[in-house]
Amino acid sequence: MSLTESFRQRTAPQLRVGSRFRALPKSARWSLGALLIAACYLTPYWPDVPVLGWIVNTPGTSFENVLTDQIMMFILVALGLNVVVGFAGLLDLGYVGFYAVGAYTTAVMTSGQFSWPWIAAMPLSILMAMIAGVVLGTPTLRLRGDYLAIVTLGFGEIIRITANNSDWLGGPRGINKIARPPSFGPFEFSVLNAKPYWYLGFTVILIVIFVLSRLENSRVGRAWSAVREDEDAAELMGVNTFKFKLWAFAIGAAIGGLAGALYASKVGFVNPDNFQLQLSILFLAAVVLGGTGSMYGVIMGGILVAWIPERFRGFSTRRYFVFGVVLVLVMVFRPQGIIPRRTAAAGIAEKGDTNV
Amino acid sequence: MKKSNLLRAGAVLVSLSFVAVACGGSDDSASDTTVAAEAPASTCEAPVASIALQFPETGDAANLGAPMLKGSQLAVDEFNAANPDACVTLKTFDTQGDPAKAPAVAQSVIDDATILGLVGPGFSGESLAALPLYDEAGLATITGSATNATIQDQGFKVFHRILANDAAQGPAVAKYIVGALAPKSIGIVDDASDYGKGLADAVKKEAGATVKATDSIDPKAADFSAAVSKMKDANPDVIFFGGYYGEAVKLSTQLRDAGVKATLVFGDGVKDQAGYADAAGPAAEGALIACPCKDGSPDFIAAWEKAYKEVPGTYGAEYYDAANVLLNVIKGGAKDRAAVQAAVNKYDAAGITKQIKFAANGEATEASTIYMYKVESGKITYVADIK
Amino acid sequence: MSEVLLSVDQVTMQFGGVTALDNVSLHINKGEILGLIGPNGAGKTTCFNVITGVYAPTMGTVSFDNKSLLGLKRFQITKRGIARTFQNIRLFPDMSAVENVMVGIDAHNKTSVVGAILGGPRSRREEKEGRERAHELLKFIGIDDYAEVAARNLPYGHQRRLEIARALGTNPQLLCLDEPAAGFNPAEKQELNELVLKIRDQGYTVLLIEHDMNVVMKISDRIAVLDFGRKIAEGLPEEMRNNPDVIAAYLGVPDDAA
Amino acid sequence: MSNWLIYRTFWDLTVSGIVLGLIYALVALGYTMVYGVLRLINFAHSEIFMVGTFGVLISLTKVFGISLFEDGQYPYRSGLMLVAILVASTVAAMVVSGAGAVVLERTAYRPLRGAGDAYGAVVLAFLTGLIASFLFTDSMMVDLAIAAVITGPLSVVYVRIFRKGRQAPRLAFLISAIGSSMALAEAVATWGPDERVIYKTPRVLEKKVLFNFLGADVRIDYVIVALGAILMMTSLLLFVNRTRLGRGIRAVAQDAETARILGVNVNSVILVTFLLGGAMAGGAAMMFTLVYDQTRFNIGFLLGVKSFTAAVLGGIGNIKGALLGGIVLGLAENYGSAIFGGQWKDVIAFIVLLTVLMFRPTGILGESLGKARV
Repeated sequence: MSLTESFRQRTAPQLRVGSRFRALPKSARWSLGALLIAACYLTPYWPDVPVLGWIVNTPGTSFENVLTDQIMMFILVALGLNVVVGFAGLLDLGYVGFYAVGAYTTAVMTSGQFSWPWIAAMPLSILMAMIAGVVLGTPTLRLRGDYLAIVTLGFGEIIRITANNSDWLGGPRGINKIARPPSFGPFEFSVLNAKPYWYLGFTVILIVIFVLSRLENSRVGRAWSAVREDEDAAELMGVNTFKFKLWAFAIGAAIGGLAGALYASKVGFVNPDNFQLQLSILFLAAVVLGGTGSMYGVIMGGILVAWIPERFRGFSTRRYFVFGVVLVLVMVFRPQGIIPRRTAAAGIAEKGDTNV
Repeated sequence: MKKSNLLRAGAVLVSLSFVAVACGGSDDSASDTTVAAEAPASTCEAPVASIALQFPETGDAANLGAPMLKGSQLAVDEFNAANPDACVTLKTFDTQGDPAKAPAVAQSVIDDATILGLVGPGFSGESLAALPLYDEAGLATITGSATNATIQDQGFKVFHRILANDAAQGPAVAKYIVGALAPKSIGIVDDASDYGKGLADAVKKEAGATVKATDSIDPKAADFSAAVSKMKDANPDVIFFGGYYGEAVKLSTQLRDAGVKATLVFGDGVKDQAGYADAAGPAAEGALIACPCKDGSPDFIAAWEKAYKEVPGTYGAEYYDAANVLLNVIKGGAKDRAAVQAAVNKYDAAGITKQIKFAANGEATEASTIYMYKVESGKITYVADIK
Repeated sequence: MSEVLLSVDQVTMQFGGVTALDNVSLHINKGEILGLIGPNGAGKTTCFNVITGVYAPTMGTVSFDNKSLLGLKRFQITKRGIARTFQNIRLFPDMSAVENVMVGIDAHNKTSVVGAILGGPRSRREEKEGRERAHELLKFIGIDDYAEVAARNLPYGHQRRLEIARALGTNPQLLCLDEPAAGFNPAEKQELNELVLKIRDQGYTVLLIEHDMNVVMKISDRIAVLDFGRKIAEGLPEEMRNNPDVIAAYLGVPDDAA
Repeated sequence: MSNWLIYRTFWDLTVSGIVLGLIYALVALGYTMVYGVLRLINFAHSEIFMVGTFGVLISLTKVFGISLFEDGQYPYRSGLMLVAILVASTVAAMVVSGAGAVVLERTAYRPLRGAGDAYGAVVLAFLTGLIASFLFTDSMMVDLAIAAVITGPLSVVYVRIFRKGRQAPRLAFLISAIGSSMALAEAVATWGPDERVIYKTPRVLEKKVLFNFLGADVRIDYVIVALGAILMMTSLLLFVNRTRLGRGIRAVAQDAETARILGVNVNSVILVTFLLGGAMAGGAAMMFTLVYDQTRFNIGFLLGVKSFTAAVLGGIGNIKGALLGGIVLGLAENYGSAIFGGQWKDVIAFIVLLTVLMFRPTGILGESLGKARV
């Protein structure tokens, strides 16, 4: 027992918040958690809080909309991509493809051509993205590491170019008049009030977190970790690696599709330019910046990647330069990400990391 | 000890080299960063209102955004110089031309109560994403560049456009090609963008059977050799390219290098002296450029050249006109958004490009005219009206 | 005559032009420890890899419990009841010790994505029983104190033991140990011998690759000797000790085991 | 119509496809060599190429004083002068790109290998100071002054942190690469000469058709590209195969740990690898400007993705594979565009890649810089 303790003590300081929280009595944990969730639901009002407001507010662009159009999407996408990259260790550089499939499905189904209700288009969008994940994954998942990366990158581009050259998907003109979520009681989804989108989006985020943590702490999550750490050994220990990799792809894709569908119904307009390759790279940056494999980490990463360029609009044309430098600095000084995965952190505290 | 010496030496060296690089670069970049500072009249001490400009200031399309800012800024500076007691500020909002960022930007324009009207949005995609918000907020918008031919049919009350859309331009260009040039065959290339492909398709439809070869290019690529080979093989008398000037430069150069002699015809996205005619040099000679835009008055050109040390860029005159509509309306007594919107709808006065008056769907009534320009001795010069 | 659990029949394995195994036949009886020895490069690990499905043999068959293993995927072979450890430790370094073992235990569990998300009774039962069994196994091999430590941070000897626990987690009928005592000092080797015997006594069948003749001689019930990809001898330990072919093979190549 | 087109223009497409492919191949070398020694997709390599094109630009305009269009006159008065201009500009591009790659390695990658040193610390400290000062002022001169002041003490702190350095996970390298790529491109866009506009580079030679090959015009610039590319690749192969440093590169590529034990200075081998890859990208930058007469801050991105694709296609880590992959990709793009239309060019490129990987999961010639295949 004492040995375990001493290992605990040697773990990096950032863990202490988490372990202190876990050390609290159950009632305290519940009420703290509830408070935190309530505070998050109220995020659109944060700019009105004195000091906090000065920190979070985005000059020159509306915080509320940055929250719903960018931050919300990046959180969801980071959570989804983390399943693929963080849990299962598969490098996916074409994640924007799934995001596009979700967005386009909602767009096509609810505007003009089909006029489905929003509520029916959502599950279909998720399903279509999932199918896209399986279709891409089946032939490619036997490729390893960087070969997979470049093939997925190609897939993302193929989706975008296909949308651009297909009249049925609006071609380069895109699709507009995409349905909004139906208004519900006091929550009216209108163009001038973004708050309900956040309430909806944050609820979706909570559900996704719940589902993913269930998966992470189950046989499925262990299988993913095993594949990530040593694919051959995992297979020899009875893990059906192909099946679990495909599941990771499908679940990651489904969440990407969900994010895309929400995005389409928020902005009301999609065109192929929304799904450029660069976006895939930003998605990946969000995951790694936050802490690959750590759910709270990638949420933080998603928030930062979406928010930093908007917060520092004052930097004008220099802001992407700043963003690039910040990425390098974070990686140099915190290579495991801002909030690293737990066991990975324990690894740092002990001795050299050989995870290369 | 040795290590820290090394460190110091390195620090000094690196700092010096950075300073050197920055100094070397600073005179080149001056015109970009000091747009507002160079025009002395822009200090507005008692603003009565402000107008917004939504456009791509940064990102890949920033080069197209620069004249939008310069044109609007020029209008505002001149206005403020003439009306020191009731000056108006120009607030700029960068979307990078990205529809994903447009709603957040639009919301923040709307949230700023001093803003009574908006010039822009710069591109069609961001227009479609932002206009629902402006429409809901009742904030009048006047674009001088978003020429997509579907926007006017969406029922946006606040939408105004000061130049002809792609649906007007395509047929006019085709008519000019078939009529004035009477070619035996035509080749058509587009850049697969909303704008370029729309224009190319319209030309293709009008030109009919004379079209002998078509192709699309990827605007981000450097090499267009497949399209060039295709055109060389078809050997048409005229090649029309739908796209922007950056690609037009590459395409013209590569076509001429490959020995293609066809007359080159472009749409308005290519009408940029520095961006196309200067950059393509000999390869641009003789190229025809259609545009719903006009150069603007000699006064305007002189003022622009004085302020920015360059000839006016594409849409610069349209943005100058668009900003002036809002400025005149505000000067005319419109004190809130509703009044501005009403006044813009009723507006009827001469601008530097045309008589400005808007139809019910927001299109300028005088905007059906397309003007044809030609690159002669390296200068883009007016040739004819196409009615 | 005891019952045959695994039989390798006339297996030949070629890589390009190199023959790593040349017409090798072996069998393992239920409940015994079979030592597989031979000098470096004799084909011991290749033999392991053929048995566990890493390589498909160029010729010959492998059957387990009277059923052929050929054509099965690696994880299916594990589910049939063959588990192994690795010559160079291949744990899941970022996972804790107990999680490593649970990956093995999961081989026979059924919970998949839907079950895990819904958290139904089966998945909860499997999770609970799995964790208990994992701690049991860690206790059995003597490192339960380290259950929550990341595998990469375990001392070397514990990592070797953890590999055995992980393999036992798959509930194998046949446990294949690939040089489990490599890098151990004599005292540790002694402990390991006892552990292997204890495992056999629990009813597992063990296939043991070992470099060090002394270890194998002490604990094996039977021994097979490979040299240059051929089986040169098979029999009881004391027979092997005096077999001239075996002595020649070992003298020909100096024993460099640590 | 288009079906016949491919026959009629076949050789035309082939010639231009090979030229494009050679440029891809030269850029691919940087990816492939760095991948060989570090197992890292050096995403910022595309920006190293981009910086090289600006090296050419500066050499042509500032050093040789050539302006864009000189009334139809070409700037050289003799063949010798032309050769001098070409060689000097190539060297300039190679120096700029090579130096860029070395700074990149020291700043963005080496600290992640747990071997950060004073050079990297100084650059990082300077950048930290610079972006921190952006918060307070808009004047570039003031920013630079603040940054210069901060650099000294901060780099001492950074070096201290580096001493505790450990090997970072692979993805950290990738993101650091992406970050540097963004920072480099945006730095050029913001402070460089092009103001985000496509920047024409002066034409140094008239693109005369030298001869006609089965209906395809072979131009002088094409021939220069082909000769230059072959020359550079041959010298690289000789270097890697015949010199001590080259052996070091192969040793590290095969097994860095063993190489270290055997006394190879792994860090300097990596530095040399970056230098060589950068120099090749510089050469590619010269060829590129020669054929296409242009550059822009974001010109590297797409070309980089294509070149990396070429590297994977041929077998990443394999120098000959880069050449083969580049040419296959260049040809596939050209033929594909002719058959299906230019808008499908990238789709075709990726489908070719996917098909190849399905049958040969490690590329046409297979992986490895270390093995004798180099």
